[in-house]
Amino acid sequence: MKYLLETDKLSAGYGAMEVFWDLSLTFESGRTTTIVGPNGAGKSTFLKTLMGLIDPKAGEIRFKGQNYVQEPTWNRINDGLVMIPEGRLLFSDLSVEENLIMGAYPKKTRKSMEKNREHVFQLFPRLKERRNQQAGTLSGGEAQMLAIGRGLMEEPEVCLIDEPSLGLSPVMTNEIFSIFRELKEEKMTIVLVEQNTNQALKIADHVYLMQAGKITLSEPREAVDLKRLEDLYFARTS
Amino acid sequence: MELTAQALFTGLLMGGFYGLIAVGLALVFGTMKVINLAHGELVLLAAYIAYALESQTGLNPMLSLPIAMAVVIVAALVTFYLTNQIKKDRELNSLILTFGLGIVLTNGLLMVFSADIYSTQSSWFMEGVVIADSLFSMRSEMIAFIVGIAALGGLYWWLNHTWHGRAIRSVSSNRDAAKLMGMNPTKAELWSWGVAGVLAALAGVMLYVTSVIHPPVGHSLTIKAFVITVLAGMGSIPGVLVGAIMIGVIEGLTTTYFQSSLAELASMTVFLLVLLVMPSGLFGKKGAH
Amino acid sequence: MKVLKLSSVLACALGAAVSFAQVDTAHAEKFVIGEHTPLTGSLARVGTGSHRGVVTGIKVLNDKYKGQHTFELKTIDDESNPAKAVSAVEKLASQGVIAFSGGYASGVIGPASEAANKANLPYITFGGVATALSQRGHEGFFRINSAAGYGKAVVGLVSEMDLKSVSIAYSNKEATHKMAEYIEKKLGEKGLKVSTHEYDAHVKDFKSIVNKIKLRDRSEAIIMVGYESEYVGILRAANLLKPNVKAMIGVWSLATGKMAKEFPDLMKNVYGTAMLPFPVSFDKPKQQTFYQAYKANYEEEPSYLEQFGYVQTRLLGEAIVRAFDKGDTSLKGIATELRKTDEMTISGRVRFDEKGDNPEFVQRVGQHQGGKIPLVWPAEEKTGEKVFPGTPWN
Amino acid sequence: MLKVEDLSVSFGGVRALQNVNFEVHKHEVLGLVGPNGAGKTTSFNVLSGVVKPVSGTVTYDGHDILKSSMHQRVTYGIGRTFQIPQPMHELTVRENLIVAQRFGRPDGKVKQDRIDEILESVNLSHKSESDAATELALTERKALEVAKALATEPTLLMLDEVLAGLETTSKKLFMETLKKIRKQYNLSMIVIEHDIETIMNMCDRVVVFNFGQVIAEGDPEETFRNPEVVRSYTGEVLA
Amino acid sequence: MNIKFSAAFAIVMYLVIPFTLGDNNYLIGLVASALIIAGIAVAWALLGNLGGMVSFGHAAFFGVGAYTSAVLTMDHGVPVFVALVMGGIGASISSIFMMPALRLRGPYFALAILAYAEIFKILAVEATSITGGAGGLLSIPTLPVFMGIDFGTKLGGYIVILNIVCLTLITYHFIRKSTYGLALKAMHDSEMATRIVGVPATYLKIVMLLVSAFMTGSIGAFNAHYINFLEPDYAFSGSWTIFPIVAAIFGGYRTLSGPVLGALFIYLVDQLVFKSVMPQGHQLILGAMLAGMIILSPSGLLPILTKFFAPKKNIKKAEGQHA
Repeated sequence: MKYLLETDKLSAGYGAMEVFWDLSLTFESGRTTTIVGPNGAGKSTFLKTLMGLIDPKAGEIRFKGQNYVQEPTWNRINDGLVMIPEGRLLFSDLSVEENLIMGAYPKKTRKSMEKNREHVFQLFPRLKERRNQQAGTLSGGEAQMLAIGRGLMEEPEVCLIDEPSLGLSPVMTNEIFSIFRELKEEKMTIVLVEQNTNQALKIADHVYLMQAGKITLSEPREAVDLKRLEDLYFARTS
Repeated sequence: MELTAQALFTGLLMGGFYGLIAVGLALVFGTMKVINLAHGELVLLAAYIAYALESQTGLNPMLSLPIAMAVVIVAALVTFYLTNQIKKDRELNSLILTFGLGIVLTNGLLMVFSADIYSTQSSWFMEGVVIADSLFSMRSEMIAFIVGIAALGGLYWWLNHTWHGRAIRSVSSNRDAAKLMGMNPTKAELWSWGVAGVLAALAGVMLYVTSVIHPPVGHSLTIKAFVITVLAGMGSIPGVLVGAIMIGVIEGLTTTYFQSSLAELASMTVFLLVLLVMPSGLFGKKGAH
Repeated sequence: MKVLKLSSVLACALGAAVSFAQVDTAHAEKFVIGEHTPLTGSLARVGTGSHRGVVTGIKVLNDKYKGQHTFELKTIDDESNPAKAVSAVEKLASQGVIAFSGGYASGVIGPASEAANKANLPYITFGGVATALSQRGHEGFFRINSAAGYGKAVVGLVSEMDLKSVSIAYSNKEATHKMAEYIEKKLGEKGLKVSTHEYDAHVKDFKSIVNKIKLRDRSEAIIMVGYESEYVGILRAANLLKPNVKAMIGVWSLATGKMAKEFPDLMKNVYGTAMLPFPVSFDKPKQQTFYQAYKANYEEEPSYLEQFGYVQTRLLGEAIVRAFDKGDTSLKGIATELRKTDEMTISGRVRFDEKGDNPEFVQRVGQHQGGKIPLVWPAEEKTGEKVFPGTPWN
Repeated sequence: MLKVEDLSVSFGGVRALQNVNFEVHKHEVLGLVGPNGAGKTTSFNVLSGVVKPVSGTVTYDGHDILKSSMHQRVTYGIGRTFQIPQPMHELTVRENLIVAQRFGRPDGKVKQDRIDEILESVNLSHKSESDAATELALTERKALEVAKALATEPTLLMLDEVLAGLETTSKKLFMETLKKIRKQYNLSMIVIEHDIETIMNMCDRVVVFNFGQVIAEGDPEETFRNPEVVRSYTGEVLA
Repeated sequence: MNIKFSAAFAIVMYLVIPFTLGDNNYLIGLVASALIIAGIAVAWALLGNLGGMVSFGHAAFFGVGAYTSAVLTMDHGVPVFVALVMGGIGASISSIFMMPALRLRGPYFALAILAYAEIFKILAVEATSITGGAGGLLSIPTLPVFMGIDFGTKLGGYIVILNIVCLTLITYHFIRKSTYGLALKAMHDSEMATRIVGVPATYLKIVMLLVSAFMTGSIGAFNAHYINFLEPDYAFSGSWTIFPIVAAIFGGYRTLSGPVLGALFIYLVDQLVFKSVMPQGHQLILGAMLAGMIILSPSGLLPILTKFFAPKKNIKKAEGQHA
């Protein structure tokens, strides 16, 4: 078992609409892999398919060597595969604190709930200030923090992170990425989907570029030629 | 003055009881967006179980609760199972499905218990409780009110402080997000139906000790419960209490100042006004769309 | 092709319908009596009671004419729905019934007896009190009771009590509404102050109504015009609020053995119309016949519903036999014989005028007294003295 | 011919658009670009009447369209497509266009030859009797989406990611179709597209959105070299 | 519903039934009652299918139509056949009060209409001077003799209601075939898609509500003159809503013929078979059938029948024809 998580010719989409085709990606244990690319490329859909929120049309998902295609989402969570969705997937009519508590729903994490919650409040003092506020009333940045905090409450083994910088100011983006860096140092396996190529590359071990449902570049961070990546990204032929 | 005071008091007591009747419907409505049109019949089923046990064994109706609960939970879970079988257009089709199940239950009760009217034999429940020399109620009405408030409070606590309860709220708030927290939404829905069964059983036994039962009662209970649920707004438990008391008080005041036969008109009009002007109800967050 | 198949399915369904409805029409010395009555729906309770009386009537007829004639009853549930009652009458007519006994609520009886008239079959009932019913000139329409009979009893009782004011609480149904109007008018004419309170069948709480009577009307008696579940509600509320009244009076469905048994404490001193005291001292042979036959089938004590159902059926049956002996069992033949009826039944004297109404009908009033219901009005029928003033709470 | 001035939109206190200004000239193809949630689709929704703005004005051909209902705007000549194709369920492809003609044109007349012509130009002639909701492949659904809008005989066509989700070959073909249509019917267009290659290929001019505001405007080639634009896409400047 | 089917249906209803059952008042009366249900079911399905609005309160239109017609004939001497139309118009007018409910969707709309029906019923009880209150109206004029035919007989009534149902069906058919019908059909599952090509969705819904109310109202009016009796509990009875819904769901409310066949089937089977098997509580079977139908075949009986009768490879096509 070389890779903790891998996909084999995975395809998925919504209804008749195909979003990505034949994706075979691999994610190594303890490493941070980032998937960059313009929006609409299918990155988020790919993560949702990994979590079982979207049924794949074809292909396989293997986690710890087992085929996961049939596994319901909640089992994946209990096995340590966790996704931090972008801020819109909060429990909007629950309070901030309740959202965090719900992160500790998986049985094995319930014992350490208090500790984890304090940890999250330490990371994001803003959330502590707003602990009794309804999640639906948070600003974009705060919602993003809450989503991350809630994900951390789940004590992930593998953490899929979807567009964490979306709607965040540069300062806030920096803050959040410094948290990811800490997680990376703790040897968490991270799959990061980002439009913010620059930040993403800074913490990546491996980089995929995804465009229009296809992987157009797959290289270790050290090998990535930024100029070429940018050209590919902006479709500059020269 | 005395009339008004009594009308308000009666309305308040009725409200607590109505809340108990409505809250099961509201819970399921909140979790699954399914309006269980057989809810009133489930309540009535519990009432008939209390009657059957009392008339056969002389059991105090209060003690028949465990059996009533067991039966009603099973009935509620069967309804849930059937509702879950609907693949297309569940919001509307479940309405028709549960409506059909309501007809089955009403007629089943009619066949088993005939059209006769029943109420508890124990006069203990009927004895008067007088507050401040001027506010009158039957002991059973007090009990029903207290049980109603306690059940609503208990449910509120349960939804906020237990994992199962929180799971129900999470699933109703955002199904996908709930899955991402490791919840099985179907299981949460199962719990909400089960708890709705418990609440219906409580309401049914209270119905039996406070009032008179016969088969057509179920349908009117459902309508009342639905009216209150809409007034409350999508599955809000405090809203159910406020809405229920509002309906109770409106009925009491209409009866006192106009006549009883207009009480239904008043509560229906208020219901429509709320539905049209504030579609998300008094305590709702999302629109009715 | 499919279309033709579909229509053939439809045709088959209709064919089945036809064959279903065709039943033998032979009735040499076997008389088939038809009955439509509400066995389901909101009037199921009264419908069932009436039905049991009719069944008992058939049983007694069969015993009486053993070896000569047999009577058979065909019953259809009309679900308190006029259209279904009409269907029922028509179906029974096509099955060869010779006459109809039954029905409940004027709105159902109206169209149903109309259908019977069209089918040239006589129709006898006690279930509808609307005066319009007997104004239609149907030769075969008979009614053994009348609203006036009940009204007279209540008015008579109240007059005897020498009260200044009464309050009427009534259900907003057809029969109750009409009855309340009648009583209000008659008592008003006698100079009493009458207040009325209309309520809806869905009402769960009667405290507000009773409280109005207690605090605002300050009436000396409460007259209730409704059905059993509502009486229970009003009496419970009154028991609680203890208005300062001298009597609680109900119209029908109240002075019954069933109520005495189910709600003993609640019924204390409450008045209600009743043909017979309870427990019935069925001392006269006529009464014994009914009581024995009834008890053979049903375990509980019969109420006025069962009595009326029985009486109308027995009178009808006897008229049929007389008509048969004269060789004319047509509508005319049976109607002629029914018009000759004049006898003292267990529900009082029955005699029909040209419209088919029973002018002799007067109800009596009973009062719940310690699990028993002696008759307390009119004076000549009394089996006990009334407790007055008297209410469940004092 | 379309002028958007000072347009602001908010959803439950969150500003989705803030003082947005832009114009579309006759026969021009304008590209709306920017990262997710920048406000592009919201702009479409305001223009077509799906969303009510908090403030601002939009004029089209002299009509103050914010005052008009959704269906009135269609008769003024504004047609649009949705990102996720919204065929009319239970109707065939042809019936979809019939409804669009009947209700989308001011005189309400249905011209069958015009419908045939549109079907032809979006390559749907062979599918005209197919059920629109269930019997079309994605490319065909996208084509129908455009055809429906065309059948209302618009002067301004707003395309919301009509090329998204298509494979490279079909994407190229479809782009050509769009160009052809534009000439054939003499249309102005507003195009939302994420694929920058497509934008460069199709648009005369682009408007770049970020955080609900317009941050740049101009020639596509130049605009995508604008550092601020690049930053909005990729975070800080690369390298 | 294609030509052959319509023709077969018309022949059965206009010729076969009157000539075989004509002198059996019971059966012809049953079929007439079934047709009353069928007519409401068609009106209900029109609103549900074309308007995309499932109503739980058609009894309101039925009752208003019945009272309008009864009062006009009894108190103002309006001829009965004219009053049938007026009944429809009365119901349409009453539906104007319901227009605010058009903003609601799905179950909210369904139950708001139910509330309206309750309110109308209470008003009918309270407006004693017009409606006779809870006591109701007896001796409502019967259907008259017209062109030498006595419509007051069972068979006459049958012919009248049959014509009303046929008119209803034809109206439905033409609305459905028109471009309005196309737009309405599409609005059901894709309202945004239709609005964006210029369909004035709200206006169309209003029109459908008015038409459906008119149909139901005139059927209510017919029933008043057919039964010659009205009281609020009866005229606004929930069963005027329940039976048509059951019938329409059973037959398949998205089709033209479904509600009619469903009503004939349900009503006749209920009255002829279930009732004889289970004299008390036979509605239990109806309830169970309704529940079963929603789970097993939400689009109605017709798909099941066609699947059963049609050769297997034609299933899809056959469904298409009736869809």
